[in-house]
Amino acid sequence: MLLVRPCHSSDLEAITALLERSGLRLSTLPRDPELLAERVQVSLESFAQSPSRQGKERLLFVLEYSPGNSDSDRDTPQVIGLAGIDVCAGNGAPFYSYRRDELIHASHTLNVHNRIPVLYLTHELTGSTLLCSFMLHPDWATSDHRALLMCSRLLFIQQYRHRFADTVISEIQGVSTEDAQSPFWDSLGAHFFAMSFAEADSHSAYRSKTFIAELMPPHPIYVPLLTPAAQRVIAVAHDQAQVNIELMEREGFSKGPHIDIFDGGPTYECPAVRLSATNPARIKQVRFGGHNAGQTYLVANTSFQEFRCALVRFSDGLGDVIRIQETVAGLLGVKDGDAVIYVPFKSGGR
Amino acid sequence: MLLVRPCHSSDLEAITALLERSGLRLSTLPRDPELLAERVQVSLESFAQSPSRQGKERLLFVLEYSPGNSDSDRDTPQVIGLAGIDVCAGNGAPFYSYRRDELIHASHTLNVHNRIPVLYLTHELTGSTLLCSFMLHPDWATSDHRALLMCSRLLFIQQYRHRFADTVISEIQGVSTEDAQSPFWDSLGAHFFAMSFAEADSHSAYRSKTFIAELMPPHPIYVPLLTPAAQRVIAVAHDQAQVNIELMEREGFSKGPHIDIFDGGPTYECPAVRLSATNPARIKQVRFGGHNAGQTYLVANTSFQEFRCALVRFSDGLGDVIRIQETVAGLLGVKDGDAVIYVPFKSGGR
Amino acid sequence: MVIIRPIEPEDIEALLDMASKAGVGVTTLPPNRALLEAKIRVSVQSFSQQIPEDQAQYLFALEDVDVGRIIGVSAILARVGQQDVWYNYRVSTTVSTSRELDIHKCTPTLYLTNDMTGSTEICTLFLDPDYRHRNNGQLLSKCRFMFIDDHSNLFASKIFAEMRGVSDDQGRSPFWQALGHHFFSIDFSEADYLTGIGQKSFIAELMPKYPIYLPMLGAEAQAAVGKVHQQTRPALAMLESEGFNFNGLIDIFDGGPLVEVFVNSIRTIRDSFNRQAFIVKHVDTDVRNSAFYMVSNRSFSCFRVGLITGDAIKSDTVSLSAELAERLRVNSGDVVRLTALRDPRQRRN
Amino acid sequence: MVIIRPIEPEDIEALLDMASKAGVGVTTLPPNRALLEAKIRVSVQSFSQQIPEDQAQYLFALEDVDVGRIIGVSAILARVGQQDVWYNYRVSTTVSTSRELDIHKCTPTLYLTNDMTGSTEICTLFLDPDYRHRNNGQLLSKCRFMFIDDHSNLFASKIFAEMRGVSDDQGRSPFWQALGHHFFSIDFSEADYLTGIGQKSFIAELMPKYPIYLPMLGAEAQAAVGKVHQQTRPALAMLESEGFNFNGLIDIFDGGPLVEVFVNSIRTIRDSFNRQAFIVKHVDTDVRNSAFYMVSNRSFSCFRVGLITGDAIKSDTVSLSAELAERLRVNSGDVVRLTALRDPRQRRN
Repeated sequence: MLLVRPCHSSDLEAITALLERSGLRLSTLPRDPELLAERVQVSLESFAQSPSRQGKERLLFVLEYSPGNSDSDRDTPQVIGLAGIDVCAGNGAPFYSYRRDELIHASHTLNVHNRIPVLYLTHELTGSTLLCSFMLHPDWATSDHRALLMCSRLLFIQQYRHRFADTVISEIQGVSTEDAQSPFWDSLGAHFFAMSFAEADSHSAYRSKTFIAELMPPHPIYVPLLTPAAQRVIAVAHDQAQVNIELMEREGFSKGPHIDIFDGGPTYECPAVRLSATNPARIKQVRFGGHNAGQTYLVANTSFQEFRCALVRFSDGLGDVIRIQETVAGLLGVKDGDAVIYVPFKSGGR
Repeated sequence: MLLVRPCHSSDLEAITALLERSGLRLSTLPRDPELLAERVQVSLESFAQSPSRQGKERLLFVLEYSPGNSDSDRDTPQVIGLAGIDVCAGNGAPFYSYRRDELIHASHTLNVHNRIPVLYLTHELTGSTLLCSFMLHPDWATSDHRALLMCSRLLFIQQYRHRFADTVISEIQGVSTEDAQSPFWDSLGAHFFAMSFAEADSHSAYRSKTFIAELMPPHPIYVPLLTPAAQRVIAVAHDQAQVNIELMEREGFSKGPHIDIFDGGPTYECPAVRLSATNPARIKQVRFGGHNAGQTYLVANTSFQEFRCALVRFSDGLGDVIRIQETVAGLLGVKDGDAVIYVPFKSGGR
Repeated sequence: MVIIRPIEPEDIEALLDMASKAGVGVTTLPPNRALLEAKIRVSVQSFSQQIPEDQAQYLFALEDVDVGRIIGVSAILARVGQQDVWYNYRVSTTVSTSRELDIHKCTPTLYLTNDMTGSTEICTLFLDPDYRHRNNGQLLSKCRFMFIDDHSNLFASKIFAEMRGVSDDQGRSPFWQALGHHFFSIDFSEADYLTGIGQKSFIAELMPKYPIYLPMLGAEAQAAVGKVHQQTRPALAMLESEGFNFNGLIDIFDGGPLVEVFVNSIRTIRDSFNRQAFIVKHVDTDVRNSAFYMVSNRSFSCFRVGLITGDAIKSDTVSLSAELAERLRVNSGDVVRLTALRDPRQRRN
Repeated sequence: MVIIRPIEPEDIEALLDMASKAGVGVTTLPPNRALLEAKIRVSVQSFSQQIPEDQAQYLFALEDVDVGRIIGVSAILARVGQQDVWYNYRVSTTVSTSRELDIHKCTPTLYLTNDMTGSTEICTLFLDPDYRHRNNGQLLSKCRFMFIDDHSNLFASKIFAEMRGVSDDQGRSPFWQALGHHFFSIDFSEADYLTGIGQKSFIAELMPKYPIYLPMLGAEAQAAVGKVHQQTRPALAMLESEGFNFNGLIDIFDGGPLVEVFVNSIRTIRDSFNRQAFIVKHVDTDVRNSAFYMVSNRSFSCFRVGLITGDAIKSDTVSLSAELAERLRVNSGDVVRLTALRDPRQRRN
């Protein structure tokens, strides 16, 4: 049985193991155990709606596999995935991106008409809701698991729409070479940060972002002055990220004008209202019973702090009630008569 | 009877008369007779799809009132309105706007967190399809006439979708004082153009836009450095433009991030695909007949060059045919058996 | 007799005394014992080369040797902007022309720069009000150029000084009101104070980075750009006579001018010459008919400068009284450097 | 004997001759009769004050009076950027620091400026290769400073010269390749030519307006910034000895340096003095033991400069041979201006 739920302190070890297995760039997730523990603590406070976290909520969800009855060999649940939501991108500090724009340089006399792409440093996305820290254990990276982890986050946002920003964004890893070098960084950031891409990336995960304000060049960048290699990767996603992009596009996301200031990777955006338009959720009362058969739905309870979301099969009718087996309901923390929220589940990715 | 059709050379006098009655700022329409004649010529060539106009098509429509049979006193049709479409904003040259953005200036030490609005000079809207030159004779400025003139343009774009850009924009007149001064201009453009707002505005109508490239300050503008009066009118529409805005919003337009570089007026935008989503057109075959009764539709023929559009009442059924009286069909230039395109008509504005 | 020498730790009481006389407005000499002690410490380390050359700050004291007490100070910062960031606005010109419209318009434009980074600043000139005779201020200021040229490897080729900008009786700066005010959410005196004590990171965080078109700041702020406070005019005139020029750089807070000069164009340096010291019991001098000359011992750690009159200067030698020679730590036959205290050239017609 | 005088319409053939010897690279003296005639016409009008002062362009000819033919020219543009727009890049410094990460980084940054607008340019120095003796080039160049100071109301307080930047044998400029190339869609020589003939509006239309971070242009272009072409080094050295300094402004196309000076710091002007002319039949002179001096008649429309040796200079007068006096249009008793052709100061140790 698979379950998405808020991250607990006890998950720390499992997350550390996950991070070690992951090759993906996760600038929002430090590998340092102490900082990671702090990060989990922030998530706990955020789910508990601690007033001190107001406007800086950073939620972390885990995807947990529990063997269930049918598999008595392995009886402890195992964390196989992680996903985060920063309620306000920047978490109270400026959130940096480059915005792609074009200027036209035209001369009648010389019969020249050049469209010159330009990158503007902007804080425009500050305060948007940011999807982040997405990670699946390589051994469990199936399309079902991916879709479950991704869509449960979106269902959560749909359910608590008023707690999130009007725009939901996700930064996609940009192109890097085999030896983990970023052509975009080498042509731009490297000149100003006096460090490698990997270093900058890890600083950005470990430390406050003040160093970006201090070191990032404020003036617009003319794209033709970047190296050809850097120009080629602007707003281009890393191959490994394609499968997530397809999933997000299905849910209503599209590539926006912003790119990552470090590696030039694209940002995908979605107006929060479009989430429910694309995949509208229904809310009904649960009655114990049913046969765990029918269509597969992504079902969540209606608790913010004790959020649980799982894949459940049932037959949805015209009435106000759906029937779910008691064991499954227990997993979701739902009692007979409680409400649940659900959307039809489509597997996704490769 | 009211008819929207392409502007002819013979309309020149009527348009001149119209312009004299109009108090609105129409930077795309010069009052100089020679330049106006040239402008009409450009429209004729644009409707004729002259290759020399490729990418610089500027279409002008007139709204014509013909007394018809019931009113024999006044037998010549009268031009009571005008509306234009620039297929590619800028018409081959850069199209200037300011884009509103924000930068965050924050200091932990001083406990300061300022969101500083900034205006970036941009050519981003260059090549969009621009609605322009909208004008109604004050004596005929009813909500029906307004909606007819506005929506027939949009129906035309919907019909020839592939000939227009993906985004349709409209610049709305900004706030000016009673003596035709613009607070935004006085605080910004006036410093660089060494002329009054009215002069700059008329240059922009009469001449090539080269002078803007030459005189407009290229660097971003910090909004807090503008006068309070100028800050207050950023992206605020002139009172007189409210009624048009309401009409456009109904058709799918919304206020975008761009403003006019001279008076700070807002730009309204609409993805072209949304036009058909908001008000989808149907195409059916015409049969002469019917009783000029039923719902009111905006009906147009299917000719690009000889476009005609009028309000017609008929009863639309499930079949592929609609019945229209022969006199009305004649006005639209439609023969029995020809196709027409139509959308339900809603009166609009005040 | 007055003598220029490096400041010493024992000078702290006299310095504190002077600082309390300085009053507000002279932010570089706050009457704060800990701060002044720190300044003296850095200077002592600089003269004994115990800190990196580019962080050196030299403090020169003017001593009235008759009463054995310092009556003025002046300073050189070897290289600014090495530990922190040194900001100025550059007043640049943006020209826009349109032949079609027959327009040719110059718009002064402010660019935030760090262009003085690595240059040498002269600063902190203060003279006890009781000693404001004609020569003391000149000597305090110009002795620094004697030092700079004899140890030019320690300094930049560009020397500059920042001049206090325009403000009213309440300390309100029209330039600050029109610009900084909108971005800093603090007032001018606080910003000035924070900068004075070296806390400057808030500038990077809050200062607008894009160029500012000056006309947008209004007439009053524009009028203050590159202008000095009334009390600063004499200091400006003196530096101008030495070859310093306003070259477009201003203070980011109050818009006051920065004046700069290449070291080889400084009048004191250009016109200086060397002579062998010839020590005599007593030098007869007619002060009314002879101009004053600075005489330096060319030393680094024991740097001394005194004043003599021109009639003591011969073609190869200069006569120094035994008392002055002792104060200068000069022996007979040593080479000393001389420069007229004031530019002897008359303005040509 | 050589004499500096304003150019005259009759000089056109000699000028064309010289221009054809100049070859490529000297874009200010193209072998084009119409263009050169126009240049002479503007100069004649300038010397007779028939055009507005701020549009004046003065062309000085060096005449070998023995053969009655001009052998070199040099020019002054009274005020640049009055009709068109005068562009430079300013090499500015952007400093970014992060205490947290212990980073202190200086990034040279290019700002497009029109800061020289209204300043006075010296340009178009050309000397016939057959006359490249030691003094002729010096005289052609420095006579202009004599003119500027005696008619200083016609000129700006800042004087500058643009120096040819680095390019290879094929005329390829690394700076252009890294910057202009991306924006102009034409090649360097064409851009240079268009600018030379005064067609500069394409710069406003195509030039990038935002600051350029220099490291993004690559090492070769960076190395060329503020550097002169090898052939231009002697000219640069001469201007530097007069007090000109590179102060951060470069050519927008090839990155060559602009050197500037405030008029009161120019060596020729600073060290000049006046004497009454005393006309003698013949001046005996020992060229080997005496330095050369420029002598100017201080006239505007009949401006003349000649060379004499220093032994002719007395405390109040200067002896001029009758021939020279005639060439200078000077009568006995007239006041003339003198300056050493070269700076007599030795570099101090």
